[in-house]
Amino acid sequence: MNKVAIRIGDVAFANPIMVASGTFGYAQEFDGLLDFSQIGAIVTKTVTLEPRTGNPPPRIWETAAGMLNSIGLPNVGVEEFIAKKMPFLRNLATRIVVNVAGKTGDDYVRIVERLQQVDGIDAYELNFSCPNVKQGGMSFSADAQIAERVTADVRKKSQRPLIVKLTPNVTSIADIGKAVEQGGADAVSAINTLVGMAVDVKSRRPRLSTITGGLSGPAIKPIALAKVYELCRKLTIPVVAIGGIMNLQDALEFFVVGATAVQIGTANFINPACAAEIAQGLHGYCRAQNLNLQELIGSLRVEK
Amino acid sequence: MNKVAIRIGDVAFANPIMVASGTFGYAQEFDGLLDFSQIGAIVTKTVTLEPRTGNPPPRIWETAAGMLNSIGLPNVGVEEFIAKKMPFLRNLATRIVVNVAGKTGDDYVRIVERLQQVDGIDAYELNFSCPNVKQGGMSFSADAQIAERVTADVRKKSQRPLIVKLTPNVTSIADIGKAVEQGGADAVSAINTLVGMAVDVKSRRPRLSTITGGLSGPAIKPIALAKVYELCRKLTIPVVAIGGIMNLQDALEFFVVGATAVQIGTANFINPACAAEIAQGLHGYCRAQNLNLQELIGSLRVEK
Amino acid sequence: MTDNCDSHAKHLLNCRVESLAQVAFNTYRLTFASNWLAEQAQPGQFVNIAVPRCGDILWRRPFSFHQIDRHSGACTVLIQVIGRGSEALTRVQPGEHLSCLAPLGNHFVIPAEIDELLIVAGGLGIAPFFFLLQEVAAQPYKKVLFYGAASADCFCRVDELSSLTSQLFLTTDDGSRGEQGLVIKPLQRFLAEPGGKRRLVLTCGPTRMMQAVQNLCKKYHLPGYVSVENLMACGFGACMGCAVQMIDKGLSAKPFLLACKDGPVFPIDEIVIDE
Amino acid sequence: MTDNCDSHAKHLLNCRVESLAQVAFNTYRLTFASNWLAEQAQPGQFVNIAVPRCGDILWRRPFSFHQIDRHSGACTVLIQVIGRGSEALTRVQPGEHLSCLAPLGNHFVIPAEIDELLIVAGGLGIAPFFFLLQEVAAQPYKKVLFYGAASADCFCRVDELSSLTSQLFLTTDDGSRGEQGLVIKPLQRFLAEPGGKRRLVLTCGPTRMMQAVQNLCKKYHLPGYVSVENLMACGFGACMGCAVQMIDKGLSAKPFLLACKDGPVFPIDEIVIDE
Ligand SMILES: Cc1cc2nc3c(=O)[nH]c(=O)nc-3n(C[C@H](O)[C@H](O)[C@H](O)COP(=O)(O)OP(=O)(O)OC[C@H]3O[C@@H](n4cnc5c(N)ncnc54)[C@H](O)[C@@H]3O)c2cc1C
Ligand SMILES: Cc1cc2nc3c(=O)[nH]c(=O)nc-3n(C[C@H](O)[C@H](O)[C@H](O)COP(=O)(O)OP(=O)(O)OC[C@H]3O[C@@H](n4cnc5c(N)ncnc54)[C@H](O)[C@@H]3O)c2cc1C
Ligand SMILES: Cc1cc2nc3c(=O)[nH]c(=O)nc-3n(C[C@H](O)[C@H](O)[C@H](O)COP(=O)(O)O)c2cc1C
Ligand SMILES: Cc1cc2nc3c(=O)[nH]c(=O)nc-3n(C[C@H](O)[C@H](O)[C@H](O)COP(=O)(O)O)c2cc1C
Ligand code: FES
Ligand code: FES
Repeated sequence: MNKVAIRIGDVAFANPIMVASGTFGYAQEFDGLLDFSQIGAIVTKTVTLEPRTGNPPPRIWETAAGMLNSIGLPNVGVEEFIAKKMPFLRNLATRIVVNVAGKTGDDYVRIVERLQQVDGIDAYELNFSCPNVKQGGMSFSADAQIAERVTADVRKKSQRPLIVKLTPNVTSIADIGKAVEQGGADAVSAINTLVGMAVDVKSRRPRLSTITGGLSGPAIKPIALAKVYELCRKLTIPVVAIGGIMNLQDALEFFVVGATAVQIGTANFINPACAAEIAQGLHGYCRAQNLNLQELIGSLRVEK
Repeated sequence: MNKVAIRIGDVAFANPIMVASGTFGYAQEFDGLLDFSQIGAIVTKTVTLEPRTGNPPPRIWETAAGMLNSIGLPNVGVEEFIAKKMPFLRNLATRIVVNVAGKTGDDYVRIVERLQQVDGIDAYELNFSCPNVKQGGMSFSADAQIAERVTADVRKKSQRPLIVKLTPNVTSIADIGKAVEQGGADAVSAINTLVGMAVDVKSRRPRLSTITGGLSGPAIKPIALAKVYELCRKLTIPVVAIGGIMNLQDALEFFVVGATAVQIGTANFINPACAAEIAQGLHGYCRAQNLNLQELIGSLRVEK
Repeated sequence: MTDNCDSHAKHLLNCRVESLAQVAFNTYRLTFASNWLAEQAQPGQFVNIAVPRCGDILWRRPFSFHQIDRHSGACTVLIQVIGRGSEALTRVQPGEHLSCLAPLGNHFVIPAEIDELLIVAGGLGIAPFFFLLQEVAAQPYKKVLFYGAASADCFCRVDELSSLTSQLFLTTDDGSRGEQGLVIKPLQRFLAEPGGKRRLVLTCGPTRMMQAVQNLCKKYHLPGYVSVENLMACGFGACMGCAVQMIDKGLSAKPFLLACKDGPVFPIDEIVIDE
Repeated sequence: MTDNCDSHAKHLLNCRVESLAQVAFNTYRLTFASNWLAEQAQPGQFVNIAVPRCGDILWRRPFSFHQIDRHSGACTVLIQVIGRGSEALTRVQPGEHLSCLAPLGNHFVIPAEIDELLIVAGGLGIAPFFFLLQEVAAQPYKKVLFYGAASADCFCRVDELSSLTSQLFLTTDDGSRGEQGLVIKPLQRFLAEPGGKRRLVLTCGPTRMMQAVQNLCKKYHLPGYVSVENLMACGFGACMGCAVQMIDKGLSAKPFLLACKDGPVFPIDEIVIDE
């Protein structure tokens, strides 16, 4: 029996270990480095309506137990994504979640409408939260009303589960989470990166071309855990946890606070086989402890 | 000539290196470990109207390049602070900034009124942002209107400079900053800790008795830098930077983005002489580069 | 006995590593040089050592003084490898320097007028008692050591400890040396027999063990002291993170003490012993 | 020449450290064992090595293959200590294992029909050219190396390089060995003289130097290749962080290339060379 299977909307995932958008490309780069069938899902690099070239360099900087990025969502656009990337993706023995972003609410609707015609996609993740896109982006994730409306609009066009990805850069992530739940999201994923910055004192220049960028990696894990916990307490839909997960132990912490699934981000850069190893580890853990993942999820003991 | 002197309100500080509230006690524990006269100011552990015992253990947890705390503002209360702690503090050859917190706006007013009668205090820092105090605390820091009103109320009673300490756990720290500037603050300080969490998977318990706590240390430096930069761009009053500063290089980054002064927090636990060393280092840097601190402040080059 | 040591007494020292040697399973003896510290340190006190070259390990790591050579200035701690910090500290090379904040905490003060000193140590809880036993070697009272470990290869310096004590009880979880079972068992038997009138109990080790000792002290109305090993961010009273809960006797307005400053040695009937 | 290598070709390998030796000021030669890698690796490619035991150093560190013994399986990189990662890598012990992701990036492909191969290396920019020169040792064309360093003690393996080249120009900033000044100076003189018709220029080193070489290639209409050393989070095309800006020729819809995947070797007239 599969002790670690999960569901989001009406789609079943063989295990709850996914790879996070923007950290796994469209999977091709990882070919040969891990067995795709061992991971629960691949979340693609964000796809936009039109091709985007991304931000000028420098785009990345290493920080204490973390990294800053301002990649700027370079991608080939939805049409070329369908033509060039989907053929590879749809042949992989794992679930494919396509992450989409737009400058306007209408963009999200149009991309999803287009992707509805395409085979081999199992769910959508709406990126409401990328801090590196200058025009828009932030407004969707920081304004509950807009977030709810856009979710509802996309919901109408989508026959597949919708996961809405939330930014941590807000006073109350649960308010936004509740709004998208209201709008019809099947799940939320959190967190995207935190706004951060670094400076080269010698040249007096920011380390990133966009001045600020997004912070990810182990440094943000405690913050991610607090946000995910807050979401799990306040929402009824599943929460997909993201943020600083490097190993099985990290992933387990998120399950204990209530996450239904987790995504591995920055860790893929350091150990490309990380997600598969964590998935294998989770199987082993559940077997050794003789428990179902469902018993682990939300098992935090807070009475005292 | 002193190249590194600064001013906040009408008070001059010999140098811009301060120690952060809650990380330096009331200075006694550091006696013999550093020369107090080398640091610009000591910011005291938060003082409240009534004594507080603080949160039950466990109160701290180490994270990747950071730590979580939920100390809960234990302190002897304002009267005993004046009777027992001020005699030691006022004899030190450095500036004394008393950090105060209350459950209500009125509490802040009453504490500052009381402290106005006491010699040897150079400024106040209003802690609007401690995430570990259950009753209140957060509302002051996350609501611009309340923050402005409380600042204005305290302003009326204070003949000394007011620094308002801001939380990073908000959508727009600059909105709160502008509100307290409007309310009459002489400076803002930022950031307090970020809400974070850790879990003991084995026992399924949170690592802190209060479930969530405040994250500090090098892990948060990129976030602090982005917040401080945002404040420096949007406010006209001085910004005192806090967050993950471990050495001179870190401090310089904050000056480059526009901070007038910096506070050393978590680093005091690891190297009790850290603040004095950074202050000495800053003197040396300014001498070697033949520049005044004022030329360094806000020298970030963002054209490109 | 729980007197705070003078706050001026602690220093930040850069100490040369003299030697490092494995002494038991996963356990190492690290010796560094400081004449000043070797003069100052008292049994029960500890040193907070910065983990070298590990930027993500923020805090120093606290270790009890295990042996002090007051003449040569050699200060020794016993380090059990349990995580990344202790692992890194057992990779240092002689000649390297370690940043040491010490001496920290209060220390054991044994009244001269006792008949029997009963020491109950579990695992690495033995660390401070070697130093203590050396210091009280000339004292006339009886010294009884109850020393439990997981397995025979986990014991440290049993022969030397044997020569420093009047009686030594060893237990192991797996029975590979001494009596099989918890160290509490021989202690229980010992206390059940009539013995010295003025007994003092000292204990350090796993939480469960210390709780059991606490209960026995209560049962037999024995004075005792416990040395706790809370997590510590600073080790010198600055962070207030190492709070220890006091047993509520309806008296104190101060429900928490600090393990690093008010302790690590506490009267066994005063604090709540918890994970 | 800038062909991507087959994406299946890279592997995550756990390689035994064979030796570590200082070869110049602040510079070490690290050799690890991998028969597979020693067969696969091409000059210009690199290995991304995880820094052991440093939890706060997130990224692997990229190093060019410096020497490959295709028979024994010994793979050597040259490491200059510039920060904490490189420092930690020069503290590993023979016998330890390093996690290596390799081979990564494209590689130099030298057309057989050239007359002269001109290599311009600054500092550690020499690293990949040793391997390259070994590989092309049997080729008939002339090999000229322009090698600049800060000071005499910064040069690596000059005697061996000398035997692998037809002509060798050394420069140092302080004049302590070779000509005093920038390595561009002898290159300028060389190019000003009439020489081989079909010249190819390769360069790797400090940004300013590579920019100067770029300008000279333009001036003399020489084909050339530059090997860049951008910061890399992944090293295999996953993060898109190592973007290199293409020179806008009004043609390409793709203004950025990835240093780790499309490079590190680029036609010198195609990319903007920047810090
Ligand atoms: C006053 C004092 C004296 C001490 N004396 C000694 C001694 O003489 N010899 C010795 O080997 N150890 C001693 N310790 C414990 C020692 O400090 C810890 O084992 C060490 O800090 C662990 O560091 P690490 O990085 O290896 O483990 P980490 O990676 O930090 O932790 C690994 C695991 O061990 C747990 N842990 C860490 N520290 C402690 C602790 N203090 N108590 C209980 N669990 C902990 C953590 O929760 C975690 O699960 C003492 C502690 C204190 C407070
Ligand atoms: C494809 C490629 C091949 C390389 N080959 C070699 C080689 O053969 N031998 C060798 O010694 N080095 C080589 N490098 C550079 C090497 O990777 C860096 O020096 C190393 O990663 C620095 O790590 P660190 O932790 O010591 O420095 P850090 O502490 O990370 O950085 C210290 C300082 O150096 C700067 N820095 C770090 N990395 C680079 C870089 N790649 N380029 C410019 N500045 C940098 C940082 O901005 C910082 O100011 C190569 C880099 C690339 C991308
Ligand atoms: C280099 C990089 C690129 C990213 N690109 C995207 C992206 O295109 N779309 C998106 O929704 N999130 C993107 N993210 C955010 C991650 O998916 C993830 O939410 C975040 O990095 C936190 O997880 P981590 O700490 O495990 O990396 C990116 C992150 C990184 C580091
Ligand atoms: C243990 C601990 C206790 C703290 N107590 C207080 C406090 O009493 N009042 C306050 O305003 N800030 C308090 N802070 C926050 C610090 O002053 C500072 O804002 C924060 O730690 C970020 O700086 P750092 O990363 O340099 O530590 C505390 C921080 C720590 C780590
Ligand atoms: S460890 Fe900081 S007060 Fe005890
Ligand atoms: S380093 Fe990640 S794409 Fe090049």
